[in-house]
Amino acid sequence: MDKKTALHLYRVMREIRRFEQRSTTLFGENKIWGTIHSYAGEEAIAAGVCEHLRDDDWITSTHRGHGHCIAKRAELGKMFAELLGKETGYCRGRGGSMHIADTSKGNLGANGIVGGGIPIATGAALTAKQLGTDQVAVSFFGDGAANQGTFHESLNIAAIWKLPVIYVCENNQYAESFPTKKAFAIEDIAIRATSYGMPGTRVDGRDVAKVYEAAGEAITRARAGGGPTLLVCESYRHEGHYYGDPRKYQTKEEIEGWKTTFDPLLDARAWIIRDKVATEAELDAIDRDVDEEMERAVAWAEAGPPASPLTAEEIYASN
Amino acid sequence: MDKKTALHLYRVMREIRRFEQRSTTLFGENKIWGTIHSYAGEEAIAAGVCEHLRDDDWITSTHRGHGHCIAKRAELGKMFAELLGKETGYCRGRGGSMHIADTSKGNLGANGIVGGGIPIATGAALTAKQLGTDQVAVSFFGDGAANQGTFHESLNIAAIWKLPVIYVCENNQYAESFPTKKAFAIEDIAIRATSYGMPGTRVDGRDVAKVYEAAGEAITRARAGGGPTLLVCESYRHEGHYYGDPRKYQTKEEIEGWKTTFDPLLDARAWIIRDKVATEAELDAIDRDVDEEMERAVAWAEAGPPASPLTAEEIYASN
Amino acid sequence: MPATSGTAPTTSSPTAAPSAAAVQKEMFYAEALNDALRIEMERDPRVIVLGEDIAEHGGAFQVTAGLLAEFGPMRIMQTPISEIGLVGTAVGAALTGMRPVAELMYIDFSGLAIDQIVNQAAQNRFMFGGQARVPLVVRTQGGSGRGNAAQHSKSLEAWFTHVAGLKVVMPSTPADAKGLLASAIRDDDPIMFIEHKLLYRTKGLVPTGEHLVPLGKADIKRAGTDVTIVTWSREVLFALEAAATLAEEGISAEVVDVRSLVPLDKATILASVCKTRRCLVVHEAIKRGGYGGEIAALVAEEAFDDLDAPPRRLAGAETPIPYAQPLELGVVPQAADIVRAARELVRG
Amino acid sequence: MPATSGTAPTTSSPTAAPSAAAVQKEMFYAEALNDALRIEMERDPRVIVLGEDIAEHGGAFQVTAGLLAEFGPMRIMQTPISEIGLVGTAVGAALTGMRPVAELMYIDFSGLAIDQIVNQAAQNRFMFGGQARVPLVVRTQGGSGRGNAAQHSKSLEAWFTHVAGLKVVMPSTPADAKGLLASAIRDDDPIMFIEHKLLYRTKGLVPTGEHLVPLGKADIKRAGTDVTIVTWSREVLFALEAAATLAEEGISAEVVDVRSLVPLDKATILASVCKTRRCLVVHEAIKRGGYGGEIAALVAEEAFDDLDAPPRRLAGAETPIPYAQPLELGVVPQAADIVRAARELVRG
Ligand SMILES: Cc1ncc(C[n+]2csc(CCOP(=O)(O)OP(=O)(O)O)c2C)c(N)n1
Ligand SMILES: Cc1ncc(C[n+]2csc(CCOP(=O)(O)OP(=O)(O)O)c2C)c(N)n1
Ligand SMILES: [Mg+2]
Ligand SMILES: [Mg+2]
Repeated sequence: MDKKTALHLYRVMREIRRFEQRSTTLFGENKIWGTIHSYAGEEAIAAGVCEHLRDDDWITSTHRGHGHCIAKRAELGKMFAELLGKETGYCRGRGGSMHIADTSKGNLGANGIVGGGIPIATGAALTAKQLGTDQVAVSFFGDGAANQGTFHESLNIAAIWKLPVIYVCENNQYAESFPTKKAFAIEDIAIRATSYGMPGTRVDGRDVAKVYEAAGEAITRARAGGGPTLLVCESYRHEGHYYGDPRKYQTKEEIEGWKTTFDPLLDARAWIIRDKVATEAELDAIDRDVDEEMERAVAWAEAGPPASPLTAEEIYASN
Repeated sequence: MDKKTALHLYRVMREIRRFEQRSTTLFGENKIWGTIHSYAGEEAIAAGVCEHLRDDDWITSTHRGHGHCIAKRAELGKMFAELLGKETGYCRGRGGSMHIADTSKGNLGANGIVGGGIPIATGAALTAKQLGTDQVAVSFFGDGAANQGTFHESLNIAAIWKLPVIYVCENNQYAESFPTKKAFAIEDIAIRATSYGMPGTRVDGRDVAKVYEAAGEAITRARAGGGPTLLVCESYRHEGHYYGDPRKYQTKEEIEGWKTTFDPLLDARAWIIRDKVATEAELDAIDRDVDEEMERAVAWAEAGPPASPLTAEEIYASN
Repeated sequence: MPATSGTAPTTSSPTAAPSAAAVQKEMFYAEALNDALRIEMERDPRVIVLGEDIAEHGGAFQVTAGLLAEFGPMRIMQTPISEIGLVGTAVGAALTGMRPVAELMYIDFSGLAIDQIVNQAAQNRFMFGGQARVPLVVRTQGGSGRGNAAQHSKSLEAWFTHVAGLKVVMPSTPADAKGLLASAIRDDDPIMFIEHKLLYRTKGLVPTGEHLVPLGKADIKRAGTDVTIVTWSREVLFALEAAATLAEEGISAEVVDVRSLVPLDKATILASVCKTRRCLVVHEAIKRGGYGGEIAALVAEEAFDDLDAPPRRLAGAETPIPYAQPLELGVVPQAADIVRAARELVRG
Repeated sequence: MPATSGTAPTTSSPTAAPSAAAVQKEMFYAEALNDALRIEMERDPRVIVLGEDIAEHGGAFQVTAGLLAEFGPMRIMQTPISEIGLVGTAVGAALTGMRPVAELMYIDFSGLAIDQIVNQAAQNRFMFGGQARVPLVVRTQGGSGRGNAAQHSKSLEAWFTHVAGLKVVMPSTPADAKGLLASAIRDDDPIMFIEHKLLYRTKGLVPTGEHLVPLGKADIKRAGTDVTIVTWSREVLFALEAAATLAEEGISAEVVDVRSLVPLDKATILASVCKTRRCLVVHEAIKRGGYGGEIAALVAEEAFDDLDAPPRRLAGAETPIPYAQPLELGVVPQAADIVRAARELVRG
C-alpha cells in the first residue's frame, strides 16, 4: 500500500475514534440528547471500504453510523452540530445521530431500523444500472441485521439483477446484548452469499489493509458489471451498545480485553511503522492534527444556532 | 416400501388429483367463488411427507393447499363444502380455498400470504419443544416463498433453537408467472440450508418414494431432537397458477409437456406395477373407489346449508 | 451523467385541468392506468416499474399489460416475491434520482413492506433536514367483492393517512385513475396510490394523451342540496347509484368524491356540508379507526353549527372479510345501505 | 400430553376488580409490568416471552429484568433481530396451545411484523370458522420525548384499532399496567399491548399479588362537570395536570382514561360527555387518521344533541418526530396545550 493511502486510512480511523470520544464527552455533558452508538473498534471497516468510493458512489449506514459518515468525507462540524441539535447540522437538528445523511457525498443516511438500509442501497445500485454509470452502492450493516428479512430479499434481488452493490456486514460479535454466536447456528456469515449465488468474503475487520484489499476487489468487480458481493468483516465494538449500556451481558475481562487484543488503530500504527511506510512522528502529527480539527469542529458546532422551528413545508417536497 | 404404504401413497395422490379435477369442474360451473390453485402435478410431495405425520403433528399450508389438506387426512366433504361456501365446510364458509384449516388434524391452515405459514410452523415446533413432546411441524411453501423475509428469519430461529420443524419447499418452477430460474441466481434452493447451519436436501418431487424417504429422515431427526431440515422438492404444476390463468408466460409445448414428462401419478403407477408391489387391477380399484368417494363428498357438500349469517361473537374468542 | 443525490432537479407539479377540447375515449379503469404509465414512461426515462408478475403476465389486474413489450425488462422490472425488498429497492432508487412505481399486488400485503414506506420513504426528507426527496408511487389495490376472503380483500387506506410524509390517492373513475396516476408519478413525494379490484373492469370516458388531475382536490361527482355523501373509491359508484334512487324519493344528494385522502380537500367537503347541512361519510373499510372518523370529526369540529343532524358514518362491518358470496356482500355498504342511511339522515 | 389444536380449554376471562383490601406497593410502571409477567408465568407454564434483548439485558426498558434468572432461557426466549420471524413464531405457538408474550422493542418496528399480526393472528379464528384461538400478547411501546427521533418515537395505535380481530390496550398508570397486562395474558385473543417509553419511570401504588383490570373498561381518572377530556397513555398524565390547572380557573374537567382502545368503553365516554356537554379528545399520535377521529366522530354521532360545543381533538402535529429537544416537545400536546384547548371549549 502506498504511503498516501496508508496515512489517509490511518487519519480517517483516527478521526472516527476521536469523533466518538468527543461525542461521548458531549453526551456526558448533557449536550447531546437521545442515544449515540459508538463505532470505536470498528474504524478499519468504514475507512477501508470508503477509501475506494467516489463522492458519487452511495452508502447506506446504520444506527452506529458516525464512522461511515466520516469515512464518506462528511464535515465533522456539521456532524457535531447535528448531534447538538443545531440548525447548522446535517439534518438541521431534525435527525440526530441516527439519521445523519449527507446526500452531497452520496451518504443516504444512518438508519434507526436495523436492516433498513439494505434494500435502499440495493435501489441506489439499481439507479446506477439504470443510468449505465459505473457508480456503486455500499450497504453497511451489523451481524444482527443479517438476520432480518430485508437482508435476504435484497441480496437475492441484487444477485438476479447483478447490481453494483457491496453488502458490508460488520460482525462486531453482538447485536445489542445478543452474541453473534447465539444468534447464528453458523460460524461464518459470509457463507450466506452462496444462498444468492454471489461471492462472499470474510475478512479480519481489525486489519484496515485487509479490509481495503477485499473491498477493492468487490468494488472493482461491481463497477465492471460483475454484480454484488457480501463482505463480512469480523470486528469488535469497544464500548457498550449505546452510551450508558450497563453491559450486563459481558464480563469485566471481556470489556477490558479489547485494549490489548483488538484495536485497529494500534494495529495500523504498528505495521505502518514496522513496514516503514511512515514514521511514528508522522503518525503523531496526524493524531495532533485530528485532535485540533476535532476541537475546531466542536467549537464551530457549539456556536451554531439551535434548530429552527418546524415549518409545514418541510415534510413534503411538493406542497 | 411395503405394499400398504405404497398403496396408501398412491391413494392419497389419486385423491388429490381427483379433488383438483372436481373442484375445477365446480369452478367452471360457477359454484365456487373467488380463486382456486390446483396442486395437480405436485401430489407426491404432500403425500410423501404427510405419510410420516401423526394427527398431533402440525402442518402449515399455502394458497395451493388442497393437497396438503388431503394428505393430512381432512374429510373431503368438508373441503368441498368450504369451497362451495357452505356452513358444513371446514371454515363454515368463512375461509374458502385459501384458508381451509383442520386443527383437529393439526392442519394450521392454508395461507393467502406467500411465506406466511413459515413462521407459524416454526412456532408450532416451539410448542412441541416447550411441552417436551416428540411432535413435529411441517411447513409447506413454494419456491416463490423462499424469497420472502419470513423464510430467512424463520429458518434461522429454528436452527438456533433446534426446533422440530421441516421446511418443505415445493419448487414447481414458477411463482405465478415468474420462473424459478429467473427469481434465483442459484440452481439448488436446498443450498440455502447452509446459511442457517441446518441440513438441506434436494429431492425429485415427482417420485413419491424419494420424497417419502427424504421426509422420513428429516422427520425422524426432528422427533429425536436433531433440529430442523430444509427439504426442497423439485416439481411442476400441471395447471395455470390459478383457475383461469392465461399462462402467457409459458409456451404451448411446455404446457402440454407435463402429460408425457412429469406426472407423479403415472410414475407411481409404473413402479408399483413394475416392482410387483401391487397389480394394475388393484390400482384401478383404488381409482374407482376414489372417484366414487369424491362424488359422494361433492354430493354431501352440495346438499349442505349455506354459510350462516355472521355473528359479532365469532371474531373474538373472549368477548 | 452521474446521478448524485436526491436533490436533482425535477419536474414541476401538475396544475392544469384537462382542457374541455381534449379528445376522450371510452376505457376501462385498468386501461386508463396503463395509459398513464405508458405516457409517463415515454415522457421520462427515470420512470420505472417494479413489482410481482408485472411482466409477461401484465400484472394481476392487467394494469401493466403490454408495457414489457414496449419498454423492456430494464423498465418493467419483475421482482421475486419480496415485498419489503422490492419496495425498499424502489425507495433507494427514488432517493438517487429515479421515479419508481412499485406495485404491491394486494393492499393486504402492504404490511410486509410498510416499514420501508413509513420509516424510510415518508420520513427521509424530513429526517435528513430537506436533503432528499422520494418521488415514489406505490400502486396497490384493495377492497372486497371477488370472493378472495380475508387476506385479499382489506381496505387499509386509513393506515397510510396516519403517516406524516405520505400522500394517499384513491381514484373512483377511469379518468381520475389516469389523471391522478400521472400526477402522482410527477409528484416529488411518496404516494400510496390505491386502486380497487372491482373498479378495473368499469368503463368511462378518459381524455387521450397527457391528462393530469391535481392531487388534493375533491370532485363533486353529483351536485345536490339535501345531504352530502363524502366517499371515495368504489363506494363513489354506490353513492351515485344511491343518489339516483334518492332523487326519485325527492332527496337531493351531493356526492363528494374525495379522490385524494392526503392531502385532503377540506374546503370542498366543508362547503358542501354547509350547503346541505347534513353529512354522511361512506367507506368500505371497517368503521372503527377508519378515515371516516377523521372526516366526520372534521365536519363536527368545523361545521358544527351548520349541521341539522349529526354527521354519520356508514362503513364496513367490524369483521375480516368472509369468503362466501352472500356473507361478503353483506359486510360492506351497498347502494341500498347508502339510500337507507341518507334517507334517515334527511328525514330523521 | 400432546397439545393438539388451538381449541384446547383455557382460563376464563378476568372479571373481578381488585378488592379494596388488597395490599398496595409503590412501583414504577416498568416494575408493575414485570410483576404481572412474573405472576402470570408462575401461574401458567404456557406463558412464554419472546423478544429482542429481553434476557440478560432485561429488555430495552427493563420490563423483563430478572425473569431470565427466574424462569430460564426456555421461557424467556431471546430472539435474533427478526421481527416478523419472532412474532410469527409466537403466532404459531399461540395457535398450538402456548400463551406467548412477544415484545417488539419499539412500536415503530411493528410494521416489520404487522403482517403476522393482522393477516394471521387477528384473522385466524374467523377465517378458520372458529377452529382456532390465538392467545397472543404483543407488548410494545411508543411515544416521543426521549430524543430518539422519527424512527423510535411514533404513536401508531390507530393502525391496530382498525383491524377486526385485534384488541388494543394502552395503560397510563403502574396499577393499570399490571392489571391490564395480566388480563391481556389471560385473554384468548391477540392483543396489542402498547406502553409508553416515558411512563416506565413513573411511579404509583400497585396492588401486590394477583391483580386484574378488565379489558374494555375506561377509567375516570378525575371526575368533573364542565368538560370531558378523553385520552390514554401518557397524555392522561398531562390531562390530569391540566385538570388541576383548570380547577384553579374554576373549570371542572373530567378525565376519562380510555385504557382499552379496543374494545372501547363507549358507555363511559358517552355518559361523561352527556354530563359535561363538552368533549376534548387528546392523543399524542398525529391527528390525521388518529383514533381521536373515531372518538370525536362517535361523540358527534351519538351525543350530538347533548353537546354545547363541537367535539374537539388535540393531537400530535402532522410531522415525523424531530430530534432536537425543543422541537420534539413542540409537536405533541403538553399540559398547557390541554389547558388552552379545554378553556377555549368551555369559555368559547
Ligand atoms: C428493526 C429494528 N429492530 C430492533 C432495533 C433495536 N436495535 C437497535 S440496534 C440493535 C442491534 C443491532 O445489531 P447489529 O446489527 O449487529 O449492529 P450493531 O449495533 O452491533 O452495530 C437493535 C436490536 C432496531 N433499531 N430496529
Ligand atoms: C405476500 C404475498 N405476495 C404475493 C402474493 C400473490 N401470489 C399468490 S401465489 C403467488 C406465487 C407463489 O409462488 P410459490 O411460492 O412458488 O408457490 P406456487 O404458487 O408456485 O405454489 C403470488 C406471487 C401473495 N399471495 N402473498
Ligand atoms: Mg453487531
Ligand atoms: Mg412455485
